[in-house]
Amino acid sequence: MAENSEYAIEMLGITKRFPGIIANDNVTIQLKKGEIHALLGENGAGKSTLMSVLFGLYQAEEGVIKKDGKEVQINNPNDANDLGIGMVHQHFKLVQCFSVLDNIILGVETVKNGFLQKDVARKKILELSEKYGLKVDPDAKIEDITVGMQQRTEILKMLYRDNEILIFDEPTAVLTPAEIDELMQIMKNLAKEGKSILFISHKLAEIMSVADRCSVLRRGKYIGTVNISETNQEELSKMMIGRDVQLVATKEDKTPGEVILHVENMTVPSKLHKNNAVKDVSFDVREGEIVCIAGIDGNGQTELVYGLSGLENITSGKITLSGKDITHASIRERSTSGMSHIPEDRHKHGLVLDYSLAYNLVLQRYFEPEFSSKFGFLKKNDINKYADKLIEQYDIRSSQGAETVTRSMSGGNQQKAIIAREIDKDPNLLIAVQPTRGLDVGAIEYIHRQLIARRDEGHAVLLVSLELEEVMSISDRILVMYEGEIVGEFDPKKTTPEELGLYMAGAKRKEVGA
Amino acid sequence: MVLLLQYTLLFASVLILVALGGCFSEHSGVINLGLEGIMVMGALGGALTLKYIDPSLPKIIIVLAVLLISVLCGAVYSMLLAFACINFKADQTLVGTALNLLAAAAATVIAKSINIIEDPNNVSSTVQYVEAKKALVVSIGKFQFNWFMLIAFLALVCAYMVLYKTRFGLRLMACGEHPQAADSVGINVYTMRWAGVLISGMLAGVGGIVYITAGVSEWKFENGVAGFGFLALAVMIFGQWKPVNIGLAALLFGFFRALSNVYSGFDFLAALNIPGSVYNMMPYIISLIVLAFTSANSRAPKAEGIPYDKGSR
Amino acid sequence: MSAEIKKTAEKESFLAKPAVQSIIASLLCIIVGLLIGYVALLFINAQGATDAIITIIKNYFTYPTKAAALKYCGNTLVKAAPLLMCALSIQFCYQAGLFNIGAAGQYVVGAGASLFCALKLGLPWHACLLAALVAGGVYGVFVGVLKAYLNVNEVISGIMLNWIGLYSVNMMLNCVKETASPYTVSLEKTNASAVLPSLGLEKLFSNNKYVTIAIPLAVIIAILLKVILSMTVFGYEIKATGIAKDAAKYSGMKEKRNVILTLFIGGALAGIGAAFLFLTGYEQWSVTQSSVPGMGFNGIAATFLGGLDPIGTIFASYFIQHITSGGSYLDKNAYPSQISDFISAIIIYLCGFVLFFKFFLNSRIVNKKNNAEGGNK
Amino acid sequence: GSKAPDASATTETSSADAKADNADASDAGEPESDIKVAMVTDYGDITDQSFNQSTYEACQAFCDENKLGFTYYKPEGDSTAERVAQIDKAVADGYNVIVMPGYAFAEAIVETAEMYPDVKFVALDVSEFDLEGESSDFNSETYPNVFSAVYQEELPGYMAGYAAVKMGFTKLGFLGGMAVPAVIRYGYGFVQGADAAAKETGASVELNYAYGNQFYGDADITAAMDTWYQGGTEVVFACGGGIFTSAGEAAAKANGKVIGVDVDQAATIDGKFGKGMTVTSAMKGLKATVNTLLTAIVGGKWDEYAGKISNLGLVSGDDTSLNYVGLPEETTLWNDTFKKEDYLKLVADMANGTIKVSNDTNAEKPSAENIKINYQGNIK
Ligand SMILES: Nc1ncnc2c1ncn2[C@@H]1O[C@H](COP(=O)(O)OP(=O)(O)OP(=O)(O)O)[C@@H](O)[C@H]1O
Ligand SMILES: Nc1ncnc2c1ncn2[C@@H]1O[C@H](COP(=O)(O)OP(=O)(O)OP(=O)(O)O)[C@@H](O)[C@H]1O
Ligand SMILES: [Mg+2]
Ligand SMILES: [Mg+2]
Repeated sequence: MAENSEYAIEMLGITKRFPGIIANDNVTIQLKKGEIHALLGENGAGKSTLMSVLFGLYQAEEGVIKKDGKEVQINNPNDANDLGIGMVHQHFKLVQCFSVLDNIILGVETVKNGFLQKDVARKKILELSEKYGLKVDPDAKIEDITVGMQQRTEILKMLYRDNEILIFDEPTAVLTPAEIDELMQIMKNLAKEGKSILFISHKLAEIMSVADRCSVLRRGKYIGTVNISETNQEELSKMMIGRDVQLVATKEDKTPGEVILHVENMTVPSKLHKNNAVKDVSFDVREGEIVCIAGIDGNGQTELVYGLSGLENITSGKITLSGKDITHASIRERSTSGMSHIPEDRHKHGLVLDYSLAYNLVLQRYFEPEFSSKFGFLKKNDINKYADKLIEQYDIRSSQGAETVTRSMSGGNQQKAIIAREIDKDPNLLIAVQPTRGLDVGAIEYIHRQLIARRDEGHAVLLVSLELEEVMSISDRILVMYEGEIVGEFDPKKTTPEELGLYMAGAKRKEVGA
Repeated sequence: MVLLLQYTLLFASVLILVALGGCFSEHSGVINLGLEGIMVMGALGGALTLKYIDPSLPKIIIVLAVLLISVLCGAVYSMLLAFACINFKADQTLVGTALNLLAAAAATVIAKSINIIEDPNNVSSTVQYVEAKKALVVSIGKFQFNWFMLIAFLALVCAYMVLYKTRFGLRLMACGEHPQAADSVGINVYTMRWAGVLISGMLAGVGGIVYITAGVSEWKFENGVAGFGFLALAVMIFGQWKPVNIGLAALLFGFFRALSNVYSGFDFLAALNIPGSVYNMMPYIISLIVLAFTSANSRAPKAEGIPYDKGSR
Repeated sequence: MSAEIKKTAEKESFLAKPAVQSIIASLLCIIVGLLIGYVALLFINAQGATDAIITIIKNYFTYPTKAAALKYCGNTLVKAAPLLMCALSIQFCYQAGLFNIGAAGQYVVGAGASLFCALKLGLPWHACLLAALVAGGVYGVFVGVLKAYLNVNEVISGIMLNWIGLYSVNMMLNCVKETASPYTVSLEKTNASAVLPSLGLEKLFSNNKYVTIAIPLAVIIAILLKVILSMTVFGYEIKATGIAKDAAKYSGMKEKRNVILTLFIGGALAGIGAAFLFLTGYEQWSVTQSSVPGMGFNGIAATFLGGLDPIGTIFASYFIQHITSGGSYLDKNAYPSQISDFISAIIIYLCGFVLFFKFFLNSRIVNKKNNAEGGNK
Repeated sequence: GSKAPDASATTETSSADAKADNADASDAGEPESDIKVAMVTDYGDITDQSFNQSTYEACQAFCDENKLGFTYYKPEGDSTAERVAQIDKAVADGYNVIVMPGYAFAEAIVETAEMYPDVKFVALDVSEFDLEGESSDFNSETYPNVFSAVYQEELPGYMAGYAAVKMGFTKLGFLGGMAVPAVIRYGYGFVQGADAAAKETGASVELNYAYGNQFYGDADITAAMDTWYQGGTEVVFACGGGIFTSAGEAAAKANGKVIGVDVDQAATIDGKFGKGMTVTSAMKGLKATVNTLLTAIVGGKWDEYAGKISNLGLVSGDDTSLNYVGLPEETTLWNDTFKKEDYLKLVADMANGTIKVSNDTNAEKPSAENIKINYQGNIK
């Protein structure tokens, strides 16, 4: 009696517990055939967990999953695969040293006499890539290609397996605006082909533009499902957070003061290629302004920040911080001279993941007399007290307070911890690199407010962001980077995203006097 | 000259086999520090086979029997590693070290017990196999060809093919690089790691018997395999976890090892009057220097040493 | 809440302490290891097995007189001290994310330096100790520099340097060996001032002349390391560098310097370990040894049995030495002397399961707690 | 295999010191059960195919025959402290005769002999200089309960070297185990013998000289031996435990010859590598000594040995069966240029002092006048 059910997938009453937390509490979502169904929720709301249950990575304690109206058991990714379910994970599951092709065929290889038949696979991949407009080089190594291309690889992985149900867990968090547009188009194409898509994103605009329906989770609980055509961003964010959220940051006008950061003809070599990643760049950041470096990922922003923070040596140029030449200063010196740095990669640089939250909160200050005695002993009590203060002040949520191992905290809260640490140092210059990446709107709102507060207190903020919306809403001045150079300087009030986009893509440039 | 070649190939064969063993294990994500111990166990199995087999059997049968039993012993012993490290997420360095200590002790205890059973007055841990051992070598002129040289070469070719050309190899390496990714495409990481460790056991087991039969016709198991397992590990890292490079590294290392033993046959070397100790140190010093220049971009399998936990991401 | 529930709750929280769990786990390893050893003994010779296992456990208590027992208790301690130092060396580096298999070689050069200073240069014990410290440390620095600046895997360079160290020390000590034997000349006779002082400690051990301040010093060093690792800025940095090199760099720690410094300290610990043995006169160096002394490798075992904790390692080192010494009193006609090595190897193997055991214990506790809470609701 | 070369000599042998008394063991006053013999090994095990093993086998055979309690102890490691520990343990376990093979026991004797005046210590290879240092004034009162036998290994070494060159070999090799005193003495004797013979025959003789640095063979040492044999070496004196395996292995490939050590190894070596490989063996009478001493102890004649250190070598120039060192008369491959008679004459000359052999153990790296020595140090 498997009369054609309206739903491709139904997850009914799913409950999934982790030690100390109910990640999904009786959640129900139903995915119609051929629809794009968005899943929305704060960080840690349980979206990834729910999808992992669907994909067979976790087993739910309670609840049933139905495919085409029939109850199914999904005990592992193989089962999911057999049912035609594919997933693009939040953190890509790609083998870095394999080629695109190897990654795509992994697990479903064609073999003849025990040997891989890569040519057959290559043909199929090129066909798929043609059909859906997913441009990839099958023989490039993952470690050498852009994040966008990696994502296309992930999508091809699903298509290669002829999956009918596609799960995208925060696919846009790591993409450039252009790539996002591209992805949106691809998703629409896929839906048109009859595939059913589950789509997780924190970006309401995206959801509004591609999704047909949206289900909302809050703290593990199912809140409801709405038709996108019948709702708006404000309503969605209210459903998700439980209160009104200010989606666009507001700030008072302010006249910039003294120069805090002065960069002159800075050049930074690249680790990836022979050319310099940053070429002869000069600019200033003043008291009471937020300067934003905009640009498409991979145009030297990362290296620019490495050069400023001392993670990378610069080959030429001069950096001055509050009048002090720090061109050759060590990382520690820069930090103690009043520079704070919210790093791009919070897991690699920002945190010692196996340390407690308290220890991480003093990562930049543990050596100060406040936290260690003359004889080199840590003042544990003071550290804990300080941590408790920051936790309270910045609302960092974790299961065991200051004692929590940071690895077990949610990404949003990890980010909050870093921000708390860096801001509480009271720096003259705060360098924030993509501080809101992957965070929910509530958290973004919070972080934006913090950045603006720094500015309002008369300090300098250098923000590096890939998101035009963010750039436009909080910066006082925008510098666009393209291929290692600053190709334009803008006042956000006097420009449009379209104009910025042209500069970011390298189609236009104007000379900038530093 | 012939001798230098012969012993270079002989030592290289041992190193190739064992290093390839390490290579399979590490590509699956398990660091196998217990190679030394596995060698001892493989050697014990092979030595006992040689001891008890009828030396008048056709040579090929003897060679195959020895090969089979060493493979088996190595594989069985490596299960201890697989079991602890894969299923119970034990620390791989620790278990590897324990296996080395255990093998040295166990092999001696076993060899002694067997000897005592045969002859209560024979309390030695020596296993003798003079007659049967002759089956392992063929003299080609002055050059003594050892069948295991061929086996090592074949192992090298196979390892290359398996790792780079087959489904198994692709999946194995995925488990050592990114087990979560492998898991998410339905590959059973535990099974693949077991396979990797078992293969490493097989190869190291053969390496063990090759080592102890390389020069003599009896072996005293108290002496273990004198650090060869660790050398093989060095060769593996030196060879950047790639079969072809491992082959070359093993040859280089084997060459210096052989040279330190046969240098007196070269008049110009003998004339230099360099102390023997210097020759003995040579292989280590040379590889250290080479490593210093080549390691900058060295990359171990990313996930090696980290127990795979389905839950973590 | 009834008193009973409270009591079980207390018990659980006691069991939930990591230190308690480590101890229970280590004890479990020991018990299971001894059991397996017993089974092996039964296999080899069923009659004497019980006696044999008791002999191993009794070690010096097998001597009939208290005086002799004390004396040989001293011997066990004398050997446990260097073992502890090697274990600490490996552990310290392990905390910093480095597997210092080179401890064996650092031990060797420590022995070489201390004996050379004592026998050839006639220096007093403190100078010899210092020489061992520096030699071991510098030898560790080789590994560190190769690692920090040239990305050479520390396991490999460690193994290579072990051998290089062995041959070099053999050559170096050739000048202070006895004319008619491969041993270095007697420390006591050649340079009594180089023998570590005992401060009267030997009186506690039936005048065992090998009992010196090395033993208490080793324990003190262990405690010191515990303090350094868990309570100081330096420990904080070292561990951060070990767990997250990039984060350490980001926070301004000098991660290269830390790697090198860690290996210096690790090497120094192993070097001192050697001095702790050779400067008692307990052992003479044999310049013809062709394999690296096992002390450094055994340290790996002791560290893990000690739950990667300096204090635990004190007990673990003692225990391993205890059963090793005990094994030498086995009836050699019935059992191969390697059986005690066999038992310690089994115990070390079982240490691998400690993590799982702790996990098991924890999940039991959590389950119980959940059940209890569920019941209360 | 004829493991006990001078077994014939053994049972009835009386050492130089014991010559006067040839009393039978059976009329001993004490009951047999009072005597319990313990052997303590040095750094090797009783399986070293050398010192420890020969001693062990001799003790065990004797004790079995005479129904004496016997066991052996193996120290935990290679140190005086650990050897003392086992001696203490043996005494504590009620053993009153301690047999200790190896010069390494000197210190241990110094530490324990006085402590246990009622225990009889039988040491092998421990010289007075080992005990007392260079300026020894050793006398029978120094250690009244210790007897030590030191062998003049240089003598059989000399005989072997002399024989080899006389037999016509011109390219020799000496492969020592480790450079320990006994091995060094063998080697130095070997060089002197070859040197003397070369002087007589006028042949130009070359001698490769190296230590394996271990008492067992392996691929490395076989490789070195292959180099020797294939480089023209005709005969190698494999001097140390099981190291002959490497020499034999290499010799077999090149039709080379081997000289055995300690006991008549002809059967062992030939059995493994083919008939006629073993030219001769440089032997010393370990078993004889053990038997003599234990017989004396059982027979209540300990006093004749107590407190003494005997230099065991040649006793008689005529009756070789009385000697503690020599070449095997049965299995040596005598030929026209070196007949058994020549050997007997050599022994006589050595016994009467016509031929003097130096036992300088400092000569780890020996030199000679008439032959060319290629010293190669340690192979490993
Ligand atoms: N393996 C795990 N063990 C324990 N707790 C977990 C585990 N995985 C997830 N959690 C917890 O479950 C909750 C939900 O996590 P989930 O990953 O589903 O959140 P999310 O909605 O995807 O968040 P984000 O927007 O940050 O991706 C979190 O509180 C998290 O701490
Ligand atoms: N082993 C674990 N134990 C407890 N919680 C875990 C564990 N692994 C993951 N989590 C939790 O699962 C949640 C989701 O993890 P995920 O890696 O998806 O991070 P995230 O919150 O989405 O971060 P990001 O924003 O960087 O993507 C996090 O809240 C994290 O705390
Ligand atoms: Mg998520
Ligand atoms: Mg996220």
